[in-house]
Amino acid sequence: MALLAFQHDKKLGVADNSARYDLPLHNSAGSGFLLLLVALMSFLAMMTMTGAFAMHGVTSMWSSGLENQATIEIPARMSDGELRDKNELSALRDKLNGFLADQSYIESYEVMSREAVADLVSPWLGDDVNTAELPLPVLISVKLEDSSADILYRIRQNIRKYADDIRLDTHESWLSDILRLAGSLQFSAVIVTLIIGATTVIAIAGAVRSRMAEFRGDIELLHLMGASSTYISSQFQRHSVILSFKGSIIGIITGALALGLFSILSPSGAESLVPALHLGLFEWIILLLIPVAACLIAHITAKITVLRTLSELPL
Amino acid sequence: MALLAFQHDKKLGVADNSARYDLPLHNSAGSGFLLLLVALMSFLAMMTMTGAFAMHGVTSMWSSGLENQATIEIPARMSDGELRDKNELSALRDKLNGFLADQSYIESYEVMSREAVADLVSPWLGDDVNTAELPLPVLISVKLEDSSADILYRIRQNIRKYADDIRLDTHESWLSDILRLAGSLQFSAVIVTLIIGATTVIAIAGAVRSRMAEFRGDIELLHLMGASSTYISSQFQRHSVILSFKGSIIGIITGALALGLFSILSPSGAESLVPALHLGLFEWIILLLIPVAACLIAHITAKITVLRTLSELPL
Amino acid sequence: MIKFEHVGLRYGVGPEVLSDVNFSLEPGSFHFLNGPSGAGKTSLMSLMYLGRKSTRGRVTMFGQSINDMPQEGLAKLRQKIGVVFQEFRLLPHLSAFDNVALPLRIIGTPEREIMSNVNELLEWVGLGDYKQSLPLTLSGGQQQRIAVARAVIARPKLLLADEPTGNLDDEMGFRLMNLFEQLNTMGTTIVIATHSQAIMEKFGHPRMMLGHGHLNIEDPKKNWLQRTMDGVF
Amino acid sequence: MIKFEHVGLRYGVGPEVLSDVNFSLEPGSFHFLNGPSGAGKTSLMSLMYLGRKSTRGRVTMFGQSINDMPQEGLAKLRQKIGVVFQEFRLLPHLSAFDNVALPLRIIGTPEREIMSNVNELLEWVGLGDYKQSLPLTLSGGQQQRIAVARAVIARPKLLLADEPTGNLDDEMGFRLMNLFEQLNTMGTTIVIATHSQAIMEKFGHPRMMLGHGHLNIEDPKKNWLQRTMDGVF
Ligand SMILES: Nc1ncnc2c1ncn2[C@@H]1O[C@H](COP(=O)(O)OP(=O)(O)OP(=O)(O)O)[C@@H](O)[C@H]1O
Ligand SMILES: Nc1ncnc2c1ncn2[C@@H]1O[C@H](COP(=O)(O)OP(=O)(O)OP(=O)(O)O)[C@@H](O)[C@H]1O
Ligand SMILES: [Mg+2]
Ligand SMILES: [Mg+2]
Repeated sequence: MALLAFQHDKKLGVADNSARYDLPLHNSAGSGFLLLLVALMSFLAMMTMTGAFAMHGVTSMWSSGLENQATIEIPARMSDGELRDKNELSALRDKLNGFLADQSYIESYEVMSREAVADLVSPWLGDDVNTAELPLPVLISVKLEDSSADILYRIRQNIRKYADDIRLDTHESWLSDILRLAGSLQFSAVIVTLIIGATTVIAIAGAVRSRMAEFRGDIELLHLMGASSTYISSQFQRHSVILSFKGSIIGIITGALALGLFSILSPSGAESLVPALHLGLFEWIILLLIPVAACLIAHITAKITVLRTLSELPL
Repeated sequence: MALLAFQHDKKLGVADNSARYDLPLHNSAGSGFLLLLVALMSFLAMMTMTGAFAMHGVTSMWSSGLENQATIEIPARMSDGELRDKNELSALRDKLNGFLADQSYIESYEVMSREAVADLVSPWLGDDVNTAELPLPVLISVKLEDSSADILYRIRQNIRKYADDIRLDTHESWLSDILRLAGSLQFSAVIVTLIIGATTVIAIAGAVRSRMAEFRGDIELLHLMGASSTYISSQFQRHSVILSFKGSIIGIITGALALGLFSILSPSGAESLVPALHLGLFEWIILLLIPVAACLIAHITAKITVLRTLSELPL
Repeated sequence: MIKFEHVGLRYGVGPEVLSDVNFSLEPGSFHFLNGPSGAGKTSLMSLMYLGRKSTRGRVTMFGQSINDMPQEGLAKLRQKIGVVFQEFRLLPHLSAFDNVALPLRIIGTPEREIMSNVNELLEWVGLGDYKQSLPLTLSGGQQQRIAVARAVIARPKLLLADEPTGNLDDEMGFRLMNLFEQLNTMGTTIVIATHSQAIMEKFGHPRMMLGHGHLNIEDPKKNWLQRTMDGVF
Repeated sequence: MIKFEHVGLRYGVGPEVLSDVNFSLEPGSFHFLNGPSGAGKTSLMSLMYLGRKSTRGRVTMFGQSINDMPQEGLAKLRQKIGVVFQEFRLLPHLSAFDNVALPLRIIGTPEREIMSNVNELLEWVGLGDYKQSLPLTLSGGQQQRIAVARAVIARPKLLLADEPTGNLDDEMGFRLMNLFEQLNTMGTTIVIATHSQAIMEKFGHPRMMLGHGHLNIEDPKKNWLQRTMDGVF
């Protein structure tokens, strides 16, 4: 009876679901591919989401920053070609100042400094012109509560009282087109984000499922040995989740590096209409949810696959 | 000897590589997933490539269509507020006409009709104004050979000779920003296209490889039975290529439908800065090369995988 | 222990592989299952290890009817059954040790106990040097011994072995048969499918003969008279 | 036909499974290969069917040295060898018919000829009704018979069978052995690894005994005197 000395009365019961990893799935061949796929998908998801965020940033900057924006110009040269007197120029500026302060439909306005105006003008004159001696117009940038044709007409009427060559410059004609363009780009970005999101879900789920198919025999065997479905699926879930987590972390780290590189390379300065690629805390949190989503997808797919495999067994 | 009556002297030789499909791989479980993956990747590749094409269309339209564009305006009202005499207006127009005709740096110019000008103005006045009785400015749209500050300055000097309130309107200030924006969008589109292209290659190759892994045993066995490596790999190549072809065809058909839907939905009219999503023959040919590329990738991957599997065998 | 009443089995739309099988096995009994290749031995086994549902008739195991038992109940029953599959069915990713340890892990045995029991049994079947080997690097007979070890490690109430000595020489075959005999004396009910006349003759347990979908039990220990009497009453 | 000189084989960094194996087989000979489980029978077979390279020594097959032959040469030789693997190695995606037809397709036999030959052989091994079945839906013995049919269909010059009757009853086992005998009388050299004393005794061919990495050939047909004389000269 020496042989059977190892025996003792075991309590037959359900699996205790300990954290031990019965199946060293991580050694299996397809793992690398699954990892790569999840990484790629996370990367793409991150890229498109960032794109959508940036596009949102651009349009909101434009619509809030430019749509109700106008500029009042007191030309330095009068319509007869004579230079305006410096005193007259500041008198006009003060009058306008007073007028603008009174108008309820004007949110804010600011008289631009001589230097700012010189900066704006200099590109047209070449770098070697001494702007200090130039006759410069006075520019007042105005932010309106709303920019209906009505209000613009009213402002035009009023400023013409002070001098009839004072001009009000708005950006409507081209801005509406730009906003339309931005709108359709943003629309595309949302669509593409959705598509990539769907692709990511399908690809992760598909990869997990096709990996699981490899273990169909193992699942059947564990079932025949009396393992509960929780015992079986927990093995595979842990495996898939770890792989997907690794993959998506790799993906978003690569993504972050790519974004960094991109924002260094892309030609966007301070005065540009294109905002620098600056993501807020909220956006970063959303992006960091990508690995969480990947893990969740992997977890659910593994569970469903195992349960379906089990339900397909003859008993 | 009845049993061995079926025997006859066979010429032992190399496989004749007939078109028969020894291995009905298409029945195997992972096929659906591979198909789906290839379809998705083809779809994505098509989308980004279309995006890149469209972006290219926008910028080239802008740069060629607008960059060298200017407008000369003879205001209807003089700087003292008086209405300009109709005869004076047409006299001025004729003089400008004559001047513009002489200038070598002007590619073309066109005096806009009263109706065209009225159309442009009407949005500012509301629909109920009778434009027929309005004093309208004369607008001449000019296309320049090149729009350097030099030339613009020369034009300004000259037109001022006829009447000093005649204005030359260019689009530089905002156009440079727009072009910069478009440039960086185009840059992103190229980058994203490259990334998606790389993803597609990796994903198709990965999917084919992981499917091949399933047939490792079959490959070994065929090898042990004396099949040449060409015989073996041709089996798997055909399989992978057919699957990838199907997948990418599904992908680009879906893509074409999506593009159709998109161009119906997207708000781009005739006067918009955003061109309608119209792909030329060349672009379509490029897009139709996607399935060809997918097949090629699948073919090469299958071949490499089989050959590598064979080279890993002990003999 | 096991009771089959009018049991039939068919795969898909094929012909009936088993038709009207009737028998009952007492706890602690030991039977051989015999019949020509393709007769349905493995199929009958799969009904007994709860791997399939019969397409007709009633199967009773451990006193409980299988036909309408919920999954948890079935899992509990399966834990009391040890199976040696004809094609071994070892987990290719697991070492010999982990393969044998699996049934113990499923019922939640402490790791320390698993260590000593599995090691002892592997030594006994002559695989002490192969504990960490993967199944694919083992010879046919070594794999078969691991399959046998896995089936007996948790000391099942019922042991079903499908051709457990097909890849083994006679000496190792008899050694494993002795292991089964020992388990049997400790109360395990045993059914062994085998083609080996040598083994069936040497151990002389009653034989379940399968043929044309029907089952007859013959007991060589009963003499001619007894068998005739059985037929009469 | 086959000549092994000082052949050794080890897997990876493990111990030598075969060490200093020497023998030569004449064309048209028939040998049994015997030895305890794990002795290296399957490993020796794999050297003979050109599935592995020996780690030392020289292997000569069909009069050609294997050690430094290019791949195309090996493929040609492999086409002349029929193998029954211990674990069958049927292609799971192919029907019984297509599995058996595979060697003919590889050497480019016309489809019409394949039809008649494969059908005849399948009938003969008792699987006429299972031509379109996938291996997974067949019983152990049925799979084994397909493996045997596949090995002999192209009428190989050398037939290597690893435990070809392990899952079969004695009657079917003898039937297959008769098939091998017939092939042998038509010139095929045959080596069969088996554990079955019954078969070895019944057919009485010389035995290659494998143990501790060495090989000895015993011929029961030679009497004691002849064997002694062999030892002397
Ligand atoms: N999964 C399956 N699907 C369809 N038919 C099957 C399946 N499994 C077995 N069969 C068929 O059922 C019959 C009995 O098979 P079974 O494996 O039970 O025979 P067996 O008695 O174990 O034979 P052997 O001694 O050769 O192992 C065979 O004809 C086989 O083709
Ligand atoms: N692929 C492999 N990698 C490592 N070791 C191996 C491999 N294949 C076989 N072995 C080892 O080589 C030894 C001989 O194995 P082999 O399969 O040749 O034995 P056998 O004589 O065929 O036994 P059986 O009668 O059980 O089939 C065994 O100890 C086995 O563990
Ligand atoms: Mg069977
Ligand atoms: Mg062996």
